[in-house]
Amino acid sequence: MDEDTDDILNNIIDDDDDANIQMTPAELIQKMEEIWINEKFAPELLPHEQEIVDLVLSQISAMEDNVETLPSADFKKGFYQLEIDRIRFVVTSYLRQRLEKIETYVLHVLKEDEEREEAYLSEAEQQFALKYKEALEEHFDNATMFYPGLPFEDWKSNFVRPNMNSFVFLKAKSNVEGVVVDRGQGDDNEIVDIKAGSQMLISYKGVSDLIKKGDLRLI
Amino acid sequence: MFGEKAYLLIKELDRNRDSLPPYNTELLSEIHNEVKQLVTENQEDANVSEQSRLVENVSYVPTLKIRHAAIKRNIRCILAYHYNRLKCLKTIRWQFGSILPPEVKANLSQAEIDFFSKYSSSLMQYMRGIGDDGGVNLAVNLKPPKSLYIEVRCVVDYGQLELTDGSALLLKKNSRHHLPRTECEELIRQGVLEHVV
Amino acid sequence: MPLQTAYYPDYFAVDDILATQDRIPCTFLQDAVKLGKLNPAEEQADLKAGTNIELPLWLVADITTTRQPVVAPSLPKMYKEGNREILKADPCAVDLHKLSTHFYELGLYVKQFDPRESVAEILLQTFTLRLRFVMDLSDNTVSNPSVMQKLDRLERSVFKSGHDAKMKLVSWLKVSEMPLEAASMVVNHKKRKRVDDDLF
Amino acid sequence: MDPEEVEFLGEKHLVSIVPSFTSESVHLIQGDYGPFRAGLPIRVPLWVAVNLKQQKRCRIQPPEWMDVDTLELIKTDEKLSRVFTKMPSEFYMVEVKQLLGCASDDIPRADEIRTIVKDIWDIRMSKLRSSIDLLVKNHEMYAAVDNLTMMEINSMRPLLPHALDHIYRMKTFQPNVGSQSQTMSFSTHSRVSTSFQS
Repeated sequence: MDEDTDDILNNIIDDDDDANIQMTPAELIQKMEEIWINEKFAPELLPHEQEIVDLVLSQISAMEDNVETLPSADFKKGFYQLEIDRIRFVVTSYLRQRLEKIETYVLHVLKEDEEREEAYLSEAEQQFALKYKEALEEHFDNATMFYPGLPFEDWKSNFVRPNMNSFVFLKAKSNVEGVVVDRGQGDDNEIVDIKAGSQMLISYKGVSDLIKKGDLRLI
Repeated sequence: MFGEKAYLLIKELDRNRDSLPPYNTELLSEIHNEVKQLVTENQEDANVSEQSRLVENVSYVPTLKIRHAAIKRNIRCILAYHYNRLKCLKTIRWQFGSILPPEVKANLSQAEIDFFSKYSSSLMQYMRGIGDDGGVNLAVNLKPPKSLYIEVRCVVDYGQLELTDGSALLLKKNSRHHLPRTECEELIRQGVLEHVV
Repeated sequence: MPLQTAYYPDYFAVDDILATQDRIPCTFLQDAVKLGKLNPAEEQADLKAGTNIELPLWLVADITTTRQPVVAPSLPKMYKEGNREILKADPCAVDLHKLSTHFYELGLYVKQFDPRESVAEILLQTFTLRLRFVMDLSDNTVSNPSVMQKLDRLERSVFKSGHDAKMKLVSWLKVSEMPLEAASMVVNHKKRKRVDDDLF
Repeated sequence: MDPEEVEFLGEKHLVSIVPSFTSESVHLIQGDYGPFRAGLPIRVPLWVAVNLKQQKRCRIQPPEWMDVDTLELIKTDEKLSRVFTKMPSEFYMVEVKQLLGCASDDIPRADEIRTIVKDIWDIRMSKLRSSIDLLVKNHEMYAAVDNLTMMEINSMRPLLPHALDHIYRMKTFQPNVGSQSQTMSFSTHSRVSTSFQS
């Protein structure tokens, strides 16, 4: 009995951690838009949001089923369809953006994920990345086959990386203190506080964790 | 100077940033020959180097270093050539779909054709796996939608187009149609239809 | 869809390969046996220590940073005192492209050959003082090719990013709905095909 | 980001319409709107409003600020202020473009509104370019951009962040071939000589 109660409590706490369980559809779409914009402007690949994407897609499916039952004369039907298209645009744009980063930074992304506890790639993305890497390596092997044993591994040690110092625009969702700004002159760093609601142009490196945590969002 | 041919290869890339000229087999094989020669010479001199250093006090090290730098440079150019062509090839996959237009195909090496089909199939597999509902086509919905229907003009004699509702219409050159946006987005991108605003 | 990143060269970067092809004056510190052919001025079997010669940056960079450098590079003339004074006086008037197609990129590489660090300073100063000029240029809807010519490659990329954004905004303001367009590749491809047709 | 993507985000903004029809609510994923009563004002997302207007099913009620006198005041404030003033709407450009585009018959003095808003935009853009110039000349490595709207930020993208990226890179650049590759070039070098001796 006690154990059962514990389990139930644990489940509830788990659900609490997983914020999207309590989301209304409107909040879900809002969240989807936020991760889309963040992914668009972050130089690196952000942690995947598979659950959000799946939830949004199932909302769309449910809506599509609903729409089919409506008579075509109903003027509301057009709005339902257009909203579906609008949301679909956000989801596809988000996933395209991620694929683009995965392809560009493939070695980097796979290596980082190996060394990290939490995977940034979804399972499907990881499969895609591995296949892409394999195809790329094969192509390069083929291009250097004219002389086996050449030192052509330079590209693997100098693999393409995102520029983490890229400048980004952001908006603070809550008060944030002590963001380190690297002035590019050795130890001469500056510390900045950002008030909730204010907007900044700043180097991504110092704020990447806060964006992943959700204290800041890119704009 | 070493690496001049490789430089020509990169200049060719630079001139054709958004297109794929014929795979330059000829120039590549000249670069291959330069690399082979550099490697052979370094092999020979590396063997001499050990002995002559003791006997004649002649060092081959600077020569070896220079040739080695040249080998690395040539390889960098060869790989950059292949890499940047692949980037173009991927764009073609997104824009034309999974079937290579014959004019494009004629300009590719066999390895590039192989890469294209591998890329294409892993992309398809990825897209089919999105969501629980048979997948999502990521090659459409490229722009924010404004309305369900759009006005299009047909640019070429395309022939019959079947719509998802089962109806069909004939796309003749210069004919105008009022169509669901989702049904003609790909045809617009392929240059068959033109969006009239 | 392509990622919009500022120039941040990687191993495959065409621009970096082009920039590192630029030649730098060097003096050989050691004999390079059998490599006399690198010096077109003299036809000898070996390249002797003390020879002055211009070598591409990719080679110089690779053979000067080892423990026993093979050559000693010197600063290309556009980064020397005389030009520095001109650049300081009126940076916007200078035809940077004429000085070097890769003024900034090359400068970043050669600044290590400059013990007084004035190259680093002049790069930063020139870029920041000319930015307003580049920015205003990119804000014009009609571009002036003769002024454009004065920009080096990096500035041209900045100009282009600004100009593209401006043109997008202008066309957005003009029309009620942005038309869906044929893919860039398709258009290129058709153009070329048409040219080919004309030939026959 | 393309201007039409900023527009897309702005289209979620609510505006008032006066429907000319009566209907039960529309249950969108992003929220319920309605029920609609002919003649009774109601707030709906901009994209819904524009579509209804195009179908001639409603009249648009312009937002309060979309009025010549109010905008003149905003323009004067903007001219006098050294910093950017707060705009009445985060998406003022989008709203002006879309509402004047489809409903100039519902909005008094539409042409004048268009001109003043264009003036405000121009004043702010020229201010923005001067601030960028100053920011860059002072070698600042961050900037507060409060009160700039998304369309304004976007019009300086990617030029401004890219320019700062270049500056940062110029400050910190260590040639790839420097100390880091010293060991590397030795190791590859030895690889060549050893593998080639066999």
